[in-house]
Amino acid sequence: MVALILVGLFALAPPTNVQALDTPGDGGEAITVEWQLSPDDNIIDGYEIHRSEDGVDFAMVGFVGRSRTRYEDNTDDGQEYYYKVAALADTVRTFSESSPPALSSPQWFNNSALILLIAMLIFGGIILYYIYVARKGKELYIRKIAGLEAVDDAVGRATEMGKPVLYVIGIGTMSNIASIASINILAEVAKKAGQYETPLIVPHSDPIVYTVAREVVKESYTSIGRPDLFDPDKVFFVTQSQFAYAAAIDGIMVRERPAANFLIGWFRAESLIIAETGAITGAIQIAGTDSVSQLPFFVTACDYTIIGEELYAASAYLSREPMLLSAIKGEDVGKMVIFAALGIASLIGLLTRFPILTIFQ
Amino acid sequence: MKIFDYLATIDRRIIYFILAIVVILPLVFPRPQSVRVMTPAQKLFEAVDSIPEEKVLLIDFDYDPQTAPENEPMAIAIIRHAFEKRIKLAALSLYVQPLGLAVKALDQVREEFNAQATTYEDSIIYGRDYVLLGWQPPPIVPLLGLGISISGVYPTDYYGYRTDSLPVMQGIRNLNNVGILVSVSGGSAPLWWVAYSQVRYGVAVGAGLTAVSASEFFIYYQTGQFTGLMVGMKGAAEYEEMVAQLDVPGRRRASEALGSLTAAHLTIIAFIIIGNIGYFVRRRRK
Amino acid sequence: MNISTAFWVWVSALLSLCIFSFLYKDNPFYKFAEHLFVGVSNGYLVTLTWHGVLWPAALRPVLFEGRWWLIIALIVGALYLTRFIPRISWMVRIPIAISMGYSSGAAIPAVIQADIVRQVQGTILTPDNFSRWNAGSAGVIWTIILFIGVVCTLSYFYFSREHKGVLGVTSRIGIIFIMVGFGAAFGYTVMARISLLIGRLQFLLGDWLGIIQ
Amino acid sequence: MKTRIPLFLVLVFGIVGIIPYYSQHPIIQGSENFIRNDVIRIVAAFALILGLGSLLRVHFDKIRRSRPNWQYSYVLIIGFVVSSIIGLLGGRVGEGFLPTQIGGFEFHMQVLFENIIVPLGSTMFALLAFFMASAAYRAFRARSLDATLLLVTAFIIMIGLLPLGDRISPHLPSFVQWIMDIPNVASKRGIGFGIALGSLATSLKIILGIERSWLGGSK
Repeated sequence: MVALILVGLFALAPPTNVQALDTPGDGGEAITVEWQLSPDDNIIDGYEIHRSEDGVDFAMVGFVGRSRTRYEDNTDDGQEYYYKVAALADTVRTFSESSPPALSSPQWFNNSALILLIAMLIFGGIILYYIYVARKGKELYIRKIAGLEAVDDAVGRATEMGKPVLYVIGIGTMSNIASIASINILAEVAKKAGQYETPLIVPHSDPIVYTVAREVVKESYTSIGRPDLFDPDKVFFVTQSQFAYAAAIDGIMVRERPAANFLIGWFRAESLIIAETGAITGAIQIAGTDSVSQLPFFVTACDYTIIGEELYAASAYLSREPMLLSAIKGEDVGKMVIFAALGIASLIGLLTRFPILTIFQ
Repeated sequence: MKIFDYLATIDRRIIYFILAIVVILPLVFPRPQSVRVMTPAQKLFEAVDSIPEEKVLLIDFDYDPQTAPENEPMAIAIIRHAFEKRIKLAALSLYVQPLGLAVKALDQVREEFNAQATTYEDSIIYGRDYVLLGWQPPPIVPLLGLGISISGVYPTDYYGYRTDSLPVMQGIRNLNNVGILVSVSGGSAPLWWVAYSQVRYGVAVGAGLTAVSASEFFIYYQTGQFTGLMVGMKGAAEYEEMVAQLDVPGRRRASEALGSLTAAHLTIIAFIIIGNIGYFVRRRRK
Repeated sequence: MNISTAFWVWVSALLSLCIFSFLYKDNPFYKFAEHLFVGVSNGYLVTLTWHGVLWPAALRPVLFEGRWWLIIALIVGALYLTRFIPRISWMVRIPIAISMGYSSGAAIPAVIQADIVRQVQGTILTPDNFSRWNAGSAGVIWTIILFIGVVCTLSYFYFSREHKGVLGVTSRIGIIFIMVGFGAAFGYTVMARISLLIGRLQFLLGDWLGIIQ
Repeated sequence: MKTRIPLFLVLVFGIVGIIPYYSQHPIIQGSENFIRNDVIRIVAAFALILGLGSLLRVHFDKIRRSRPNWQYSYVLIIGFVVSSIIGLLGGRVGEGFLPTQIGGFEFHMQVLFENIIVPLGSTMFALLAFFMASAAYRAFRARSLDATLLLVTAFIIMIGLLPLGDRISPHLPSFVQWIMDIPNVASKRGIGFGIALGSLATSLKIILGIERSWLGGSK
């Protein structure tokens, strides 16, 4: 009520400097109306936006609340519009001057996507640079993953106990990065097992992964001069059914009593059955996967777990393959960029009044 | 300590039997369980509740039979909420098996309301109150197509009607006319709605998640990319609680399960503790 | 206890028991149920693909709605079938290239914006993020802990330097955050698995045997 | 020719996928929309049937060579053929011309879905609760500091999620929410950055023709 009495005595001051311009960087059909707050902003209800096609008769097209200075109006391209903004208090309104005519049109670049473009160029550039560098054969350093020491110890222990080693690649196909990484680690384990003449059992659930793994194991044995060690019955295809595969591996664990189990690759819920039986038979278990939902169970059921990206790093470390090395290095530098962005943006966000978050909108 | 040697070699099937009993008893002898509504589910409820008259609620059914026990109570709770408040509802799915479950859930709730309805106005009519748009693979087609034109992606709905001809779709052109898009999912579809549809068209996204992948989704809730979340059967029970306050009929399956959930959780914790005691006793003896 | 008399309820219940029999051991009932599941699921896929996609969105527009240019897309799609013809099986790469190229392209800006830019935005130390928790001054501490957790977890997955010195300390802190995160996932997964069992028993005890109302 | 055309196509359609994020111009949005709705959709529809072809071939092969469990392949094939006929000719909800109802007894596709696919699928995952319980008892050990920290957090969450947790102390559910909102988000976001950079690298390499494994065996 108080506002009304005040308003009754003096006329409301209208908003000033009303501007209308084509909304930048959009697909057209939109005009942004901007104005300066009316001096009576704190006692009014809000602002009404009125539009006219000939500058004479206006009709209301929108309303915004108090202390707002912007409104986006849907328009037809190719039609000129005039705008007036009225300060509104209950039923009393005072109009501003009319804005100059404005015309909406589409633009080719959406400038609110500028940050996205810069980020794409930075990260894309880093990844491509390291592919180029790796292809030229430049030496790229990667630290040794702690998990790989655990692999050597496990094979050593199985040899002492004269028991076989079991290597489970999981239920992934060749399109799972984890399966491909696991095959590189299998090659290393096969070499180690060959040196100690310890039997290596490798059951499979994907026919294509099976054919690739067979060649890899055979090639590992030949590379240490022991092609005779390759036993086709030890590297075999079991079944494509998720739970039947897990049940079959349990059977092998109970019968053959391997002293070291490697569960490395792509797993889903069947990982529980395999890891459990392995724990009961008392074998050393090394797990490794990038399926985040299975990692908690491997951590509690196995002796050592290679977590997510460590699996890719281990595979790159062992195979020294340029594409894998370039991926790890490129992603490492990408992480440096993220560290830097977090640090700099936080400094700006803390020390200055600049609304840093709008940059990342 | 022979007791721990015996305990260590218990046959696996005994453990299965114990778990079955522990879960069945609270179902046969239910005790009412109250559930406290947490903020993620509260925000989702408020977002759906405040959908304006001219906008539509879009539900993406992305759960298959494997996670139906967790996700279906969520979907049913939201559908009841929408029908009770007369919010216009459009449903779709990115995969084929969830579509069958969409038909099942929508039919069930429609029958629940029509059983109580007396006049044409307060009953639920397909085409007037809701539409099942159906399934158009591959997922990238609806994920990026709905922002431009819904009928472009779904020229006809699941039952073969012309989408644009349905009363519920009048004035609904694309995602700008969608109040909120809720993805009830057993997988990663909610992430795609955020990464594809929200990044390009800015639609508000909520999710009903299986508890397995829930921990990875909270990063999108903290930034506000997800407006609200229902997580696992407990999240469903929370939403059922809020919908019940609108005195909507129908069984609350998630809330009925809370007794068994409590018993099972305590049993699993007991199993882990006993197992570990045995483990440490045997390790010290070695 | 009024046992259901509906034929289909009995079919559902018996098929559920076939799967549960795997708990005793792998047996013919489980194998039968598993193979039936794969068979009927693919029958459902064929049905939905024809009624939902091939007819309304591909064949009918060309044959009856005169949108003849869709024939080009139909021909390109048909190239998938050349996989079974050895001499021209390389042509299957054309439809694969189109689908894979488009989905890879559409993924790049989506992943950058949703999984990198917005995640950085949610972690920055700034008053707007402090107030996001609407926990008053405690919000400052939560945001700092979050910031430290993200940086330390990220440092654990840094492979270009040994985990020694500062990097050794940050990765130690990182693994603590990772383990708490796994604990949270573990707890929620237990709830998920149990819920799935409860859901099945609600059907068997309720709809089938009528023990629970 | 066999590789240059596919690599050219993967680059062109990759760019078609990227551009609409950076320009809202109606010409760009409209043409990309046409390519997605009319080209990508129809091309991909054929891929759905492809997987089926290899599945049936595996099981016909199993029967012909009478490999172990070949009898069950008959169950699979018969189940597939019968359900396809009912579905294709009988319609999705029985609207087709093949009658899918005898008296009160209905057997159209939606009925088969709700009474064969749903029970089998959901029971398959209900088994996991039993495997979880057994593994909890026999395998989940606090064998290291990391595993101990994991199990303690899991216990807090498991109790805090229950109505029981709320009765123990009203702060417990909010503490669970705190764990999910702060430490969990911190670790999953840290892990997420690595995964995001990895998938970005993979998509980029596919479009630029550096990653070629999808070209398949035959060069």
